[in-house]
Amino acid sequence: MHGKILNTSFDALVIGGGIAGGEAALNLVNNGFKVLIIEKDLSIGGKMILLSKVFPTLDCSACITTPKVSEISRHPGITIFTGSEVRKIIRKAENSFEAEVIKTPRYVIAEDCTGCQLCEQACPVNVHDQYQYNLIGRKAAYIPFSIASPRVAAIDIENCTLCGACEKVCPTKCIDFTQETEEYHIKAKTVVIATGFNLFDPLMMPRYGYGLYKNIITSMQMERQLAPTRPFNTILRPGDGKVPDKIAYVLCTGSRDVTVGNPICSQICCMYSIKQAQLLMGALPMADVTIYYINIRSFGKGFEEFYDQAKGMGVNFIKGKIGRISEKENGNLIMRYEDINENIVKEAEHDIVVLSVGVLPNTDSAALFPDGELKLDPFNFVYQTDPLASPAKTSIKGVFVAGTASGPMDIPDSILSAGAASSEAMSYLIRK
Amino acid sequence: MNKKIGVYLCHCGGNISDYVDVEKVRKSIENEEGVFLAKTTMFACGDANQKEMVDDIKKNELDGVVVASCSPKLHLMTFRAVTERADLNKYHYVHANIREQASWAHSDDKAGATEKAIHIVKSAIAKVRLAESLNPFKIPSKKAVAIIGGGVAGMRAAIELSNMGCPVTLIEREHFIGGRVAQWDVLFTTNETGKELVTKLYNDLVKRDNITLFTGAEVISNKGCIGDFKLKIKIAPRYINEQCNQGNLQKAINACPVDVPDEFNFNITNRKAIYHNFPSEYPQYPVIDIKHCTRCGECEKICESVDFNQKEEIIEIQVGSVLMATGFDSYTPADGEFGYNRFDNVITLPQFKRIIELSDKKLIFKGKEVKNIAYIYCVGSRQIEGENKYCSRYCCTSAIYSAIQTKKIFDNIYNYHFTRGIRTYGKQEVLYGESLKDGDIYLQSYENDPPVVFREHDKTIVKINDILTAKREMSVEADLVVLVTGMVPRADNSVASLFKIPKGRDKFFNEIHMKLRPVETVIDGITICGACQGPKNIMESVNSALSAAAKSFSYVSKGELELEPIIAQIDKDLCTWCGACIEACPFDAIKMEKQDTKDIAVINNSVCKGCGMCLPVCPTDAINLIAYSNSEIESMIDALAG
Amino acid sequence: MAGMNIKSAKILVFSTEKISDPAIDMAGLLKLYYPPTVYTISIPCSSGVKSRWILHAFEKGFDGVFIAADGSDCPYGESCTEKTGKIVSRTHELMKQKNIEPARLRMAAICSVCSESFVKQMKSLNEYLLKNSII
Amino acid sequence: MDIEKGKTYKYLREKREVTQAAKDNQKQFSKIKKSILEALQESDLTIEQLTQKLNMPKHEVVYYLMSLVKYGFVQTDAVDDMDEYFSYKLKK
Repeated sequence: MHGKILNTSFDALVIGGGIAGGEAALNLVNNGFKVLIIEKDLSIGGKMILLSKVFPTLDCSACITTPKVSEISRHPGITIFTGSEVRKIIRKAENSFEAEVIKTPRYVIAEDCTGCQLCEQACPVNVHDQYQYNLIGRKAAYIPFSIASPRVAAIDIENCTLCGACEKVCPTKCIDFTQETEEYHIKAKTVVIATGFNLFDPLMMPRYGYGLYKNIITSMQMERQLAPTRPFNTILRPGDGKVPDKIAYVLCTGSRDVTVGNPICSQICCMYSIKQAQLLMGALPMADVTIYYINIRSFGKGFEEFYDQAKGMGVNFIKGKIGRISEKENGNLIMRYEDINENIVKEAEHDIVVLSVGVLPNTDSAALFPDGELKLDPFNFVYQTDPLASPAKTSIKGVFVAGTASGPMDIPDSILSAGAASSEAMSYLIRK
Repeated sequence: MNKKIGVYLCHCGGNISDYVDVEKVRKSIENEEGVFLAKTTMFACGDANQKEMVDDIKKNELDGVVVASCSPKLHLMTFRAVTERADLNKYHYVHANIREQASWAHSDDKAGATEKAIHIVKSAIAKVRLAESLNPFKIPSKKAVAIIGGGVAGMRAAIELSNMGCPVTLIEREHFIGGRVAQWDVLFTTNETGKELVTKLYNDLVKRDNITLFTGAEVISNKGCIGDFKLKIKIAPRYINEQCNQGNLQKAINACPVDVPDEFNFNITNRKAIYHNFPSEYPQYPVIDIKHCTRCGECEKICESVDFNQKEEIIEIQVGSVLMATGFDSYTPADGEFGYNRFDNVITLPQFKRIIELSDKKLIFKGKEVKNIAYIYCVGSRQIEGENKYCSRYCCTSAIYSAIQTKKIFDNIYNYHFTRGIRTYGKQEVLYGESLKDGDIYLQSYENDPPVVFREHDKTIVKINDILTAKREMSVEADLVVLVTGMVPRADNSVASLFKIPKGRDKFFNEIHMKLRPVETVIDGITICGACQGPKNIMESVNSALSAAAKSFSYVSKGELELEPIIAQIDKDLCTWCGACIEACPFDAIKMEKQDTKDIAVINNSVCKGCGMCLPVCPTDAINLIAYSNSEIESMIDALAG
Repeated sequence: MAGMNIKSAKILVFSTEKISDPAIDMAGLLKLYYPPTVYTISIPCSSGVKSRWILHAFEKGFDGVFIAADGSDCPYGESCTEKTGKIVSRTHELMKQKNIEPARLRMAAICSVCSESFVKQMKSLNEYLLKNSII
Repeated sequence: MDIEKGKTYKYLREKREVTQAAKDNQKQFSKIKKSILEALQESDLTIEQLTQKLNMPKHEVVYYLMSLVKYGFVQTDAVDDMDEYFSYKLKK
């Protein structure tokens, strides 16, 4: 392993290149501060860049994210490390943090790659495409997705057979298997944690049968099916390629549920499900969409109106708790649920069931600092020490939190939270 | 004139191409005069396409660029930046909006939408053919920000701007600072009281010499624009000297014979004409409510600090940016709405919160001990009949938290919640769980069948058809009915009209774009935050306040701003000097000047705002607006008509 | 134009960048449909529209012209409503001289959220133009 | 060490063992790809028909077939009368 000391020291180290980290970085750099973004993934833009359209305005997510992402990646005051992780950060003194960063090899010289995709065509390996949430495959030599930034190939070394086919076709000879993991030592004056969230894994709820029944998908899988860079080019059941007709949503999958260890509400699932329902009615005019809910939480600006709009379009809302889901021979799913309005147990048949999975903390952030320095709240999100007066403050002076690292929230709230974090970071830097 | 124009037509990931036949548009315009290349792209704003545009412009030496995509409000700046990166003056870029004004507006008529898109792109090409290089003006920007509203959001933004080294004028309409939060007792999540939070912020605020605070102050006029707003502020007198002796003042308050409803306690108690809301309130000396003062002179006799000679003051300030944090009003139920103003034990949630704070040991209302409390949710929000369709976001949590507090403080309390579905989003959910565990009863009404409050003998009954028990009709006899009222926009929002801040469908202030530019308004230099923009809890308000502070700071931090060089120009030969343009100009940007043999009108470039009001009044058509000249507009009309 | 199925009148809208454009954009966002033969030219302020532009539009074959005025929301001052009104009355005179039916030029204040009112105006002008067989 | 550009995979081969799972996965994909393309060579097929022909679970057919659509080998053809199932054909 190479240990590189990156001599330039930065004003701010932003951990996470999603929409919150990006927004914080832009605010900082536009006021003259030098920023380093560390992104675990191969491209920046986080989960937002993978979404279809966003509630309640229904503008396309990529159209909002991509210009921000390209502004971030182009700005001379921002340095970005993708495919990199912070191993640890030590607070040395006021205005002085030292971080160890591990950069895993991409096996591609990023500056030389033109994104021509010839390597992708040549690669004989096919593995599940994580950016399409496993609905289809991708190659071991691949560009993450068409609007990725940087739009540069990478080699998935775990699945690569080292056949050399990609290297042979690469016109710029930018594939380089001699790359090794690099370690950087970085200095920064302040840190912004924007490590985002994880999605609940419905395999934890066997009674729903996710994984077992192929026509049960997660909301993120449906999101991909609705996005412009979608896997099937239309909406299909992954179990047999049928165009679905009767679509069901199960809200609160993995949220408000102590049995899976997550008692809190995820704040976004009601709205993204209502949004998907509206998009589905647009894409499949004959489809019949039912949302099974406990409470509809359309609380933000324009949300209640958006919910009303969905009802007006004919989306069915059933106040009901799902007991279990079973599969018929034709791949259809039988939902057994307690209809709360009528207080009886009912059954309903659907073609496809979408589990509206909740928001879980990304626990990576706790490990960034030496033992216990960065405090977490009871739900394992980053603890806000002064949530009412200074929501971005954490238990470490000079370290601020932005976006869903501190709790579930939607995109506007993430952006405002990032604004707050960058604002506090700027004050911290200016005041000394 | 023979321009080499590049045209990029965006699919917008289906937003456009689902309704507009983008390829057909491309074919229809590729042979237009001057068009050198015409391409379609999935995302024009994407990084890859931007790179390609830069390469295209450089390689082919393009000197005109059109992107047909979404509204220029979103991406005009993005693509101007692209041309600049390719060393092409950004005014050689013209934006064509074929999403909001074609694909989306006419998704019911694909052929019509496509036809319209073709015309829109052609007119953009017509305009770019005539485009000329321009350089932006630089104007000085006063490094100072005015914050309107001294609630938690305004105070917090002031502190942050002060931290960044930016002078702040904080203007509060009331005589005391702290806004709504000062009225609340214990707050959810931190268990500090509203007073403590406000005190904490105030103590920090007054330490700083770059913050000027005015209370009892209102902005009465606004002239100027971004970089240089000139505000007139009217400051009402307190009629009490600042160096007052607290001891005698309290006696003076006691001596005041006036008795008026106390708004701070939402009129559940009365106060004197000389008053403060609570003893430690800021500023820490009382005020005389001159509207209700009878000038009896009792207070003056007791206290030398009372001074009826104080006069209203008007001062002027100059700032580069204005941050609006004017907050909300609590919804006031209509007479008879769930028994409000009909039955004396029906009150609002804010009144209830004041009662809890003012009660001691026993919860007493109008002389009677309260045991059964019925909470009716969504009063003034999510209205079935009324105008307020929105959810007020904070009230479920606030009501449940108050209910829990009530049980903690007083004995024998039974809480009945008449809800329309509880919305304790996020971590607030644990509170709902706690309340259920506490034994609170939750009932839920059907969407169009709200609960009913009525009197039977001397008892107040709340009745509901309850979803949760499958349509069972349930009744509760309540000692107190608490209407969980939502947030509404300020009734008196005269300050907003001074600044022309646009409002949304919900009548709250509207941001430019909820996700891209969440604290900016269409009026340059004016930012918004807190609940004046829509219902928010304290944390959310403060997050937006800090974001707005950063944004306002960015307008003033560099001391100068770049302005668009779009100004009026006068054709000397055509001008015969009549003075009509001077009269039309709202900014005094035009002067008469002697030149050679005749008098002509001359534009002062740094004062002209480019509105174009002088254009149509000129009898000899001697005035043109840069980038909107006769030839440009008329060639666009030709293209649209074709 | 015989044989062509004309469904809607060709209308030119002078809109303004800060006030009426957002409303027209929002009409699209909310899918409040209006005739696709409505075209906009966006300028800074509705008080800056020249009569010659309007006449030019009629000459070139537009059936109607609509000024989406800033009204009292104008960022350049309160005189806007009155000034835009004067433009319209002046232009009406010129139209009469040229034998163009003055009712083909209309104006209304369209605030930045007046999407519905914009669409109503477009539908009503379109109906008027079709009914009075201007086209 | 001197490593020839364009042949750096040889360098890594010496340093790194390719897992059996990765090798198996590649072989399996090649086999399935071949069989799907051969089946479509004869005629356009629906997923149902492909499933019977290849004796593979339906969801795997969807996964592999749609991957081949992405890679440009196969294209989506007409949908049936019920608007439910598409048929698929080779891309020319």
